[in-house]
This record gives sequence, C-alpha cells and structure tokens, in this order.
Amino acid sequence: QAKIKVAAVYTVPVEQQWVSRIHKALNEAKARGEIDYVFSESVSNADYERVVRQYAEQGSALILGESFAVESAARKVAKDYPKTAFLMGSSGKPQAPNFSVFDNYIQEPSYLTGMIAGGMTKTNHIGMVGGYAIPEVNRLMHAFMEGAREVNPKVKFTVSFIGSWFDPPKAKEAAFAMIDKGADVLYAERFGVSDAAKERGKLAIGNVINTQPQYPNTVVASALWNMEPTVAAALAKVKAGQFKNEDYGQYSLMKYKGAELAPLGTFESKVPADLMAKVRAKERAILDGKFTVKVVETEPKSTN
Amino acid sequence: MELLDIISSAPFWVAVLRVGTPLIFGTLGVLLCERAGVLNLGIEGIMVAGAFTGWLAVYHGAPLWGGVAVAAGVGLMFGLLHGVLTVSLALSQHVAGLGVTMLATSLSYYAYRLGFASVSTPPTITPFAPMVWLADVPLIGPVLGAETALTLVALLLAPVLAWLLYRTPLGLAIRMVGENPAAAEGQGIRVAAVRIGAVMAGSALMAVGGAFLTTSAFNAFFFNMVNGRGWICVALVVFASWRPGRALLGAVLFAAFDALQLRLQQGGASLPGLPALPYQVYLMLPYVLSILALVLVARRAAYPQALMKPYRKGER
Amino acid sequence: MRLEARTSVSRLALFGAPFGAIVVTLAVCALLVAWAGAPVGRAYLLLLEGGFGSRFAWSETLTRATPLMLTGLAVAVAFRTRLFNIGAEGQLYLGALAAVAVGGQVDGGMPAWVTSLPEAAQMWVLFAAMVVAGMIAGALLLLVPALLKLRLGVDEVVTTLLLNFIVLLLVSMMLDGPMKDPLAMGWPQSVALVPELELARLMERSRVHSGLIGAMVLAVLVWAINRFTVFGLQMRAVGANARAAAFAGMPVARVTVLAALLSGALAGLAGVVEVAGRTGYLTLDISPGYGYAGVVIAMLAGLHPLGVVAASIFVAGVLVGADGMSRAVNVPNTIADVIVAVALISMLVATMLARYRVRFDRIRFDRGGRAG
Amino acid sequence: MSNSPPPVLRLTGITKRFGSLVANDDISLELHRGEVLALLGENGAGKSTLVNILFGHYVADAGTVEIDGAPLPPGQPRAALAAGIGMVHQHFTLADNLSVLDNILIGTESLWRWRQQRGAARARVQEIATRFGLAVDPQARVGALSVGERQRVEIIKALYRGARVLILDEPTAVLTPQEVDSLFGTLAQLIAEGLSVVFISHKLDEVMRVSHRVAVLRGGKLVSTGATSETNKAELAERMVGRRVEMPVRDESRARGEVVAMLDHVSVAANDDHGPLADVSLTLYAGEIVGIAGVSGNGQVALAELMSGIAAPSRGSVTLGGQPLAAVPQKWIAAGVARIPEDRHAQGTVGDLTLWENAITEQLGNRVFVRGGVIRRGAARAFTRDLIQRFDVRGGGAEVAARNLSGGNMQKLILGRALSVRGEQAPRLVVASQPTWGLDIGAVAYVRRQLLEAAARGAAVLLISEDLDELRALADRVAVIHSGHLTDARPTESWTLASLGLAMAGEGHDAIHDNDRMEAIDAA
Ligand SMILES: Nc1ncnc2c1ncn2[C@@H]1O[C@H](COP(=O)(O)OP(=O)(O)OP(=O)(O)O)[C@@H](O)[C@H]1O
Ligand SMILES: Nc1ncnc2c1ncn2[C@@H]1O[C@H](COP(=O)(O)OP(=O)(O)OP(=O)(O)O)[C@@H](O)[C@H]1O
Ligand SMILES: [Mg+2]
Ligand SMILES: [Mg+2]
Repeated sequence: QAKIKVAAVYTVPVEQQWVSRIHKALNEAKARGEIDYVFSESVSNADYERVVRQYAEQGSALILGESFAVESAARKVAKDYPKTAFLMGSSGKPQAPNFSVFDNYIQEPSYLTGMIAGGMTKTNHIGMVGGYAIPEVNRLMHAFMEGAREVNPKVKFTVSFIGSWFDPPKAKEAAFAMIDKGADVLYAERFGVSDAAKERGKLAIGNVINTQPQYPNTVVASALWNMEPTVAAALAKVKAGQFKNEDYGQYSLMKYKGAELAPLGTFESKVPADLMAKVRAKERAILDGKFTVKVVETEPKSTN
Repeated sequence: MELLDIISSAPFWVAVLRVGTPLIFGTLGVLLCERAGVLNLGIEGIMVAGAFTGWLAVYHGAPLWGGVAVAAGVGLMFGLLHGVLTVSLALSQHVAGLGVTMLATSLSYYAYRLGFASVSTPPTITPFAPMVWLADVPLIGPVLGAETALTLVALLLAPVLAWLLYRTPLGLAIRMVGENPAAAEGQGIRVAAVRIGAVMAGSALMAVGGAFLTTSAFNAFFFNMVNGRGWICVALVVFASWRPGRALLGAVLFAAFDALQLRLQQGGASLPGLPALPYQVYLMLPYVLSILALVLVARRAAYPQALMKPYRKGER
Repeated sequence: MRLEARTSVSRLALFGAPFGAIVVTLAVCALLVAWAGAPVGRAYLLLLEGGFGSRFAWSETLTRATPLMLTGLAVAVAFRTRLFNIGAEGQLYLGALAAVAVGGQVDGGMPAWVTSLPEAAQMWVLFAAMVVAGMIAGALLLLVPALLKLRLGVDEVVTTLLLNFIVLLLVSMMLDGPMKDPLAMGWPQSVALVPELELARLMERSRVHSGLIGAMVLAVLVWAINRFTVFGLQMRAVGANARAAAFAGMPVARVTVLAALLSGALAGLAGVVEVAGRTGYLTLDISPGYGYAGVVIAMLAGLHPLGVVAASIFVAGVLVGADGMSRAVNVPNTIADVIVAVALISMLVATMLARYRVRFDRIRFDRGGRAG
Repeated sequence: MSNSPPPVLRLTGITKRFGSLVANDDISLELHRGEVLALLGENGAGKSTLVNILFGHYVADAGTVEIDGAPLPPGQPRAALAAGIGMVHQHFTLADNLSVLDNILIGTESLWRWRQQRGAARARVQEIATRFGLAVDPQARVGALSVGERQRVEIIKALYRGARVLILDEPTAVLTPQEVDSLFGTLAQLIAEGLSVVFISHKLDEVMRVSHRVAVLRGGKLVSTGATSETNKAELAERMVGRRVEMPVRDESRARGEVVAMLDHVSVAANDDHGPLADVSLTLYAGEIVGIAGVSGNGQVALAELMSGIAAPSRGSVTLGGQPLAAVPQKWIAAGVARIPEDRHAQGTVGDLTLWENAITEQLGNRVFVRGGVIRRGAARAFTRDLIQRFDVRGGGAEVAARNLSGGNMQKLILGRALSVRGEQAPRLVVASQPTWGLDIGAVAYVRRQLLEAAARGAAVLLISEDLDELRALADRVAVIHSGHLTDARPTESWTLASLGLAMAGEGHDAIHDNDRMEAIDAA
C-alpha cells in the first residue's frame, strides 16, 4: 500500500515547543510506515509561499504548517493546488475546497494546571513568562489564570513577555525576577523558565510539552498538546480521498485526546489529594461537556 | 519607592552580573579589536559559534572549562578569518564583519542540525555551578556567590586588559597599530601580525561570551539565542571610549537597565507615576538609553585614529 | 605577505573574478553537503535549477531580489557619502509601517480622506501617498543618526544598528496596539492594504511584482544622479574627502543630510514594496534581514548602483536555489545562508585579487631578530 | 679599494617600479662612516622611494642593500632597525594620541614582557635629549607638540635605538630657521660621534652647508654623485631639473592700487583645526603682495581659514571691497577670492575624483559647467584640458584621479583652478598658504611666477609662508604672526633677518617699531 506523501513547513526550528508536537506526530506516523515525511524548518515569512508551492509541485498529498503570519499567501497557494490537502495552524477559518485549519486548543488542560498551580502556591503569587503576546499564548495563560483563581481567589499573577521566541537566558532572567518578587510557581511558556524555578527550588507548570523528565523536582504538571489525533484524522481523510475544508481545532481538545493533563509523575504524592480531587472532577466535567473553558485571547496583564 | 527597593536588593545585582557577563566578554573583545584598528562586526556570529561549540564540547563529554577553551579556540579561528580578510587583504571591515557573522551563524546552525537532526527538546548539559564558596565573603558574597566562575573571569578581565593595554609593550604595540600603523611599522612592529593577533584574541573573548550563554546562563543551545547581544557590545565600546574600565561599567549599566526593565515590566500598572505601558516600551529602554548615553559621551570619544582604515604596506 | 596594486587590471580578471569566487564557494560548500551525506553533484544541479532553472525559479529569485535591490541601493548611496548606514532593516520596517498606516483599511475600502476626491484619482493619490509616506518614514529614521553624527560626532554605525532594535519593538508595539488588525484573530499584524494598492504581478501564478521594475528604474536613476549631477559629484566628493569638499565650497552637512534622506527613503521604499507587492499587510517578520543583506549587496556591487541589481539577483538566486536544494537532498536548509556567506567572502577576496597581487617576500631568518 | 674599510651602507643596482613607472632605476650608492650624503632631485625623482627601500618599507624589484658588508633582508623595517638604521620620514610617523615616550619606546622592548620599563626609558630619553640638545617632554601627548618638537621626537626615536645610519627625508621642510640651525648643530655632534647620515632636501643652501657628498636623482636615475665642495648651487639645480632655473623676483616698481580687503581688529576662536587669532588688523591693496612670516602653529591656519571663508571671526570684521562677507566658501569664491590651501592632499583636492572633477569643484554654481543640477561634462573637460595645458599639469590628463599627481602637479592644478576660472574676470584677492611647501625648485619657480603675475594683473595677494627667502623675493610688505597676534605689515626692506627672527620668536618687541601693536602683544 502506497505511503502518503506528507510535507511540513515550519517557520521555527523543530525544537520549538509548538512545532515539536507536529513534528513528533508526523515522525511517529512515518515510523509506523504510513507516510513519507519531509519538512522545512525556520522558513522565513518571505520564503513561506515558495516552499509550500514547491512541496505542492513535488506532489505532496498533504501539507502541514503554520500559516499564522502568512495567512493570505498560504491560502493563495492552496487555491492553486486544489488536489493537495492543506492543514494549517491558523486562527482563521477553513477555506474551500482544500484548506483546513487546526490550532493548539489546549486551554482545557491549561485550566487544570492552573488549578494545581493555584493550590500549590504558598505565597499566592504565580509568575508567567511568555515570548510574544499572541492569541495562541494568551488564551492558555487566561485559562491557566482562571483555573488558579478557582481554587485560590487570593492568588496574584505577574506576567511578562521577553520579545523573543528563542532567548532562554532572557526567559530565565525574567523568571528569576519574578521569584525575587515572591512568585513560587511559574508558568513555563518558554524554555528557561523551569530552569530558573529549578535553581531556586520553586515549582513550574509545563505547557504544550511535558518537561518533567528534565525537571523531575520542579515541573508539577503540564498541559500537553497531542497532535496525533489531528494528524490521524487528516490522514484518514486524505487516504479516503475525502479531505476538504474543515476545522480540525476540535481534535486538540481533551475529548479527542488532543490535549491532556500530563501524568503527575514525580509529583504524584506531593500534590494534596483534595486538590487533585477537585482537578479530576473538573477534568471529568470538561470531558463530559459540562464545563467549557472560556477562550480569551487578549494580552494578559499582571494583577496585584 | 519601588525602584529603590529593586536596585538595593542583592538578587537584582545577581541578575545584573549574570545578564552583563556575556556583554562584558563581548565588549572587551570588540574593544581589543578596535584598539588595534579593526572593527569586528563578526561578533554576533562569533558569539553564536562560541555558544554552540562550547556547549557541544561539554555535551560530548568535555569538562566545562574544556568547553570554554573550545569556544575560545573557535573564536580564534573566526578571528583569524576576519583578520586575514581585513588586515592582510585590507577588505572593508564592515562587510567582512557582516560576512563573518553570516558564516559563523549559519555554520553553527548547519552543524547543530546535522548533529541533532530529530530532537524534540534541545539536549542539555550540566552547566557551571554558582561559586557558593564565595557566598560568605562580606559585601560581595551575596552577589558573587550566586554567580558562576565565568562571571568572575569577566570581572577580572577588565583590569587585566587595562594592564595589558597600558602597562605592557604588547599593549603599546596594539594601541600603536590602532593609532598609526605606519609609525608602528617604522619602529619595527609587524603591523599585520599585531592586528591579526588582537582580532583573534578579541574574537576568542567574544566566543567565550557566547559560551557563557550555553554553559552558564543556560544549559542548551538554541537558534537565535544570542539575540543581538553582539551588536550591543559594539555600541558599548563607543560608549566606553575604548577604555576597559568604562567598558566594564557600560556593560554592567546596560545589564542593569535590562534587569530593571524586566522588573518594571512585571510591576505592571502598579508602579507609581507610570501608566501601564506596552511591554515593548520596556524592552526598548536599554537601546534608547544606549543611544542617549552615546550622545552624551560622543564629544569626548577618542577614536583610535586608524580604526576602519586598512593598512597596506608600501602604499600611501 | 603584502599586496601590490596591479599595473593594469585586465578585464578578463575583473570579470573572471566572480566566477573564480563561485567555483571556490561551490568547492567549500561541497564539503558541507558531502558531510551531510548528500550527493554533491546533484545538489548543485538542483541549486542552479532552483535559482535560475525555470520560470518559477526566476520568478522566485526576482521576487526575493526586489527588496534587496532597494536596500542595496540605500546602503550604496550612504556608503558613498561615508555614512555607514547599517540601519536599512529598521528603515525598511518603518517604511512598511508608514505604508500600512496610510494605505491600510479594515474594510478594504478607500480611507475617508480619499473618498472626497474624484473616483479616478482616488487610487493614484492613495498610492502616491503610501509610497511617499514610506519613503519619508525611512528617510527621517536615518536623518536622526546623520544629524547626530554631523552635530555631535556620534558614530552612525552604532546608532543605526541600535535603531533597528528600537524600530522593531516599535512596530511590534503598533501591531499589538493601535494598528492591529481586528480581524486577524488577535495575531499581531496590521490591517491589510486597500486591494487596489497592491502591486501588479508581472507573471501569472508567481509572486514577481512591479516593484521589481521600480527598483531597477531607481537603480538607473541613482546611477545617473551619481554620474551626471552636481549632487552626485558632491556626494562622491564629501565621501572621499569631506575637508576638501568643504574647502571647495560644497555644503558638506547638507549633502550628507540629503544623502541620508535618499538612502533612508530607498530603504523605506523597500518596506513599502514588500507590503504592497508581496504580503498585503505588515507582520513582525516581513524581512529576513533584507537590511543587513543590503550591506552585503552594496559591497558586492562595489557600491555601483547598476551592480546592485546584478548582485541582488545573484544573492537571491543562491538563496532560493540553495533553499530548494536543501529540501530535495535533505541537508539542513541553513546551507543556503552558508553558501551566501562563503560566496560573499570569496567574492570580496576575488575582486581584491583581481586588482592586487599578493607577494610573499622571501624571509631570511639570519638577519631578522628583535629590535632594540 | 680592498684595503679601505667597507662602506657603512652600500646600495647596489636598486630598481623599483610602481606599475609602469620606474621610480628607481638601477641605483648604486655608498655611504661611509661619519659622512653626510645629500640626496637631491625634483619631486617624484625617487628619493623617498630609495630610502624607503633601504629601510624596508618598500621591497625593491632588483638590487641589494648591505650594511657593513652584510646583506639586509628586503621588506623588513625590523631588520633595518636591528642593523642600526634610523629613519626620519618625510611625513611624520608619530601617533598623535600617545605620549612622546610611548612613541619612542614602541618596538624597543620584547612584546612578551609583562610590564614596560618606563622609568629607565625616560631617563635615557632625557639623557639623549640633553646630550644632543633635543629638548622635549617625554610625558607630553604628541598631538600637542609643535612641528619642531615632533621632528626632535623623530630623531630621538632613531638615536634611542642606537642608530648608526640616520636617514633624514626632508627634515627641514617645515622647520623655522632657528630650528634648522639647532637641527644642524645636533647633526654635527652626531657625525662627530661616527654616525652616518643620508640627508634629503630641496633646499640647496642646506645641502651645501651640511653635506660631504651630493647624489642627484632625476626621473629615477642617478645622474651624478660627487663631493659637495666641488660643486655649487647653480650646477646642482641644473642637474636636478635638466635645465637652468630662473627664480622670479618681484618688480619693485609695481604700484599698489585701491583697498581690496580689510581686517579690522579681527579675532578667531580656536578649534580642533587651528589655534586662535587675536585682534588682527591688516589692509590688502590691489597689485600688492603682503607676506605673513611666522613659525607654523602661530595662527597661520586660522588666518588662512578666515581669508578663505572657512572660519568666521568671533570679533571684529573682514570686508572685501568694502562689503562684509559671511564665512561661506561659495560666497568668497563668487566674490573673486582665489584660495590656495596649505595642505594640497587633505584640503586642496579630492584624491578619488578625476582632475576634471577637481577642476570644477569650486564652480558648481557656474552656468558654464552646470545646468539645472546636471554637470556639463563636455564643458568641464574642455576647461580642464585647457587648464592642464596652460598650467603645465603633468600626470596623465583630465580623466586621471587626482591622487596620482605628484605634489608639484597637484599644486599647479590647484593654482589653475583658483586663478583661471573666471576667464576675463581675474581674481581680486589671492590667499596663498604655504604654496611651495615640499616642492622642488622647478615647481617653486613656477608657483612664484604665478603669484607675481596675479599681482601684476591687479590682484591683492596674501602670501602666508614660513620660507623667508620666498617672502623676501615676492612680498612688498611683510607682517609677522606670533601666537595669534600680527605685527604691522611693513615694507619688506625694513626687516632685517635678525628682526624677523626675533619677531617670529615673539620676543622682538624692540624690533617692532609700533606702539599700538606692542600693546596688543603685551596684553596677550
Ligand atoms: N606607493 C607608491 N605607489 C605608486 N607609486 C609611487 C609610490 N611611491 C612613489 N611612487 C612613484 O615613485 C616616484 C618617486 O616618488 P618619491 O616619493 O620617491 O619621490 P621623491 O623624490 O621623494 O619626491 P619628493 O621630493 O616630492 O619627496 C613618484 O613619482 C611616484 O610616481
Ligand atoms: N597610491 C598611488 N598609486 C599610484 N601612484 C601613486 C600613489 N601615490 C602616489 N603616487 C605617485 O607618487 C608620485 C609622487 O607622489 P608624492 O605624493 O610623493 O608626490 P610628491 O611630489 O612627493 O609631493 P609631496 O611631497 O608634496 O606629497 C606621483 O607622481 C604619483 O604618481
Ligand atoms: Mg613627496
Ligand atoms: Mg620624497
């Protein structure tokens, strides 16, 4: 049976958390022998359209990528290659006939990790370090803050953005500054934050990926994004010749296992049982559709 | 007032020195090159190469100081390249520098990607530990005790470099080739050798500054992680009027603004007298202040007279 | 080792030098490609094909070359006058910001101030306003370092470099705040230009746009200014010897300022052209370092305005071709940047060697020794 | 020959080409112990090239250099220094921002010592300075020194290393007569101690005075060598140039016309480029040459810049034809002021531009050359070709870059540009600053003739020169400048050499028979 030719075009290196999840899911599919997988990383905005076109020309059946900053270019190419399936990370809507969208809708586990953070902080002060205030980050931060407030109304937040995706020393510095101000739990949106927490013996909450193996005594919990359901759904459609313009965003929800609260692992016994009970209850409510996490995409601000 | 609280706290100064260390290395490196008459815009790339190779060596089992030495060695190599281009071949220093930056950066990324084709999280090393043995020394202990040994090296480097430049025959030769290469040659100094040597040594310092990022400030290598720090150093040298002591001061001041900026930003709307500004304003602060500082010192800046002037023997 | 000027520089050497440089570049990079385990010969064929081997390749190369021509011209003009403008990147962004500020509309319709004009004129007026705004923005941004240099002696290399960071943060702030497109789902990007303002495509199903023509016309114009006008003579004189120029009665400060304005305007225009020709709106990553590449291109061209056109096409072709090649033979795509860097360096060396002879003097050690 | 001691220095068959130009053509020379060998020749004859080869700055295409019979490796100043050669370059090779001591010390210590021996070095410098009468402060910044002091530093540099052969390339070009005397005193002492000297100068008086033998170069070839005592100035001049040289002198019967320019109690503030000018008054008349004598660095630059429209007065007024004129060079040019700057490389020409471009740089407002902002290249070239022909500018024609001209030809280009542009409308005022510095006698004669002719055509000429012979030959009146103050301009005949020298030293109050000026000087 012929493998499906899949190409991915990333604007950042594949280590970058967000992209690493897509990369991982595709590599697994490749390992299972389902697909031929090629990718380009760190493709600049100016080159994006060309690279996508070239993959389309070369006969890729499915092209994945992130079209956030190159929305119109990506959509233009998709129009030119109606036989190719496009599955793009995008805040926009799908476009007929072949342009589908997905996004990291992991606000649900973010909410849950927020609850854990709210319960674990002793100083009632949580620090959050982000790269840029973009919707993909903002909505997770807001969900996290909501979750924390639910279990601990007294909690306050310090938020800061470092203006770079790739400056771990700087992110670490921002986290240190928060710890100096009294934060004892840190929301680690960027690499570098957990390191600061680890060095100072504070706690951290992971985002998108699970970094507990690297920081066993620091990372309490993580909101994981799993691209596998999204990829699987798209591959199935492609294989069946039924790929069309759809919103795959739902496959990033907990219901589809596109997102989850990472296992507590080393913190299994360290998180109070009553807190975990509340978290589990909320998790169930979400899965049962009884609770919906609000999606807020404005820039989060420090509270006092 | 909150501002006073911030700058009078030990953790603030710990942060300042940590932010400042790569800048100190880089600034002193640029200073050494420019004192010998060579502008080195290769710094940004050389810092990337230093960050990468220093980390890589440690990752492959070298001791931490071995990693620093490897970074320095790589810095020497790129310095040699820049030196040959600008001194032996007398090419435009701006362009050769930008070329070295492009080359060092892209080579580092290329090598990293070849070596680590499919990692999903960046591989890490165990970085330098803080010098806890210093923690009990009065006054400096609370600050220096939280820093790593490279920071101490950076701090000591300024007086060492000052001694070198102002007290030793070699330093005189370096200053002379930066002021009037023809005069130096007339006194039997091998201008090209001194210039290339200074550029190499300066580049090694830059590379160590880069290695600090991956072996001390952090424990992994990332694309783009140098993030413009090299360019800042080029500005700091002018601010410092090419004097090592002032270079140290300038780097620490810049780092202080940077550290302060983070803290002010986190203060959010709470800071008295300041409205809630977009975070970009705070990020801009160190750059804007750098330009203002340059404007203030420009009148007194004594450029090395032969800076950016290629010297071709036997030509007028 | 020393350099000795050649008596006569043969045309063959001058025109052969770039080819020698290319050969060296290919040889050096072949090692890297082989290191990655890819077939070298095929890789280079693919590179050539990807950069120049097809209509699509040419369209992509020319698209990439367009902003490079403008930033290259900007740098060439400034460097000629000895104003070391390393800030074309910032000027480009500010130009782009001004362009979307003037020509962007949430609803895609004409802005209010234009609608009062006769229908036929609206588009042209708005277009002219957008271009002029972008050029003025870039020009004013370089004016600051130029004045600081003239009045206070502040080094312009440093100020233009630092302004790049400041402008990028400013653009980030505007795209997060007042100029953010409310329809962009919160993503920091500007509102889109009025569709009528977008530059015409030069080829079907490609990205080459009329900005290319504009850039080439400007290159000819700058060349003509340099060669035939008083201002061109003044720029060259001030750049070569400001003291003598002042003595001969040239208004050195004014010439420097005008050159700065011209340079900044060209870089600002690069931003306008990218927005109007390629993206349609402004984001924070619209330029992958076009401003810095401008320095490289200007030097490859020997600061000659027409050379800038050729150098831009060359660099763009290598970038585009190498990028495609890296994908096809599965080597890391940073190989493209490596090739451009190596090409730049070997090109500089080659043109130097075409003009100078390297002499290695016999060194005898019996008589050397330390002085003193 | 075999039993006489070998020469200290022997050059054999030295040939050096720059491109197609043969700067040195198969030159062989010897220098003996305790001997002063003068090298003479026109500008560009190859003198500097020869000594630069000897010192290792340049590498000869053929030929060898021997010191005490041992060959010297080519292209290595280190080796030359080690062999005992000291060189004082035509243009100073000192780092302005460093101290005198640093400039002397550089290169004398091993680079790998961890500290300098400054104390001992300073003592040695002092000792050399006192022994040879070369007073200079080792701590001073070189940039703050006068020209004479720099010259002394250059000589100390050579002596500090124990040079046995001293090469002096035009050492007197910028010195005052007093400084020249003191330099020659030092030389005599050095020679007595066994030092050998190669001495390059365009001034035949000096050559006759100090040298034992004279070698004359012309067009890169050695045309003669011989004992100084067996020749004379006229013969040497003819050998250098290949023809007889007539030095023009002024016509004393020339009548002066109306007032052209007036300086009324003018002061100019000091800046980076020049020192101050204090309360200077001077009247310039048509058809008259007024000479300004003085040791360089006493306000000449300020005066020249003032009269060229570069520097503005801080007090007092300058009027031209009764009208005040703002300090804008274009206005001065338009008003008919021909300006000849002191530094032809740095100020007079733009080396990277062609001759024709340089020729019109002062005329960019002239409709003959520029229409609507566009240069009329044809007109500019035609004008330049004419200028080249009339002023005998040799060096390759209108399309050549100005940097390729020799000093004399560059000066002719500047003269031509300043004097000939207006066609029928001759310049009203000529401001010439050190117009013959470093020129050979042929070129000197040419420049002087041009200035005299300008005066004869009715221009007022302000001639700022350190060369007293030049002033006596050209000027109708002479004033002396000292630390920014100017004496009255008195008829040239009323000055004696002694009174001039005293006034230039700022001491000759008795010699200045003018009470007004006396007060000005005393007030300073
Ligand atoms: N570096 C150089 N490059 C090219 N040509 C040179 C160089 N140096 C000297 N020349 C040529 O060699 C000739 C001799 O120049 P040199 O400086 O030796 O003359 P000179 O006799 O010292 O003249 P002057 O009396 O003006 O000092 C010049 O005419 C010039 O053409
Ligand atoms: N870079 C150069 N390239 C080619 N030729 C040169 C160069 N520099 C100088 N020359 C040659 O050197 C000759 C003399 O130059 P130089 O400047 O020494 O003149 P000069 O007569 O010694 O005048 P001055 O002593 O006043 O400077 C010129 O004829 C010129 O051709
Ligand atoms: Mg000369
Ligand atoms: Mg000479």
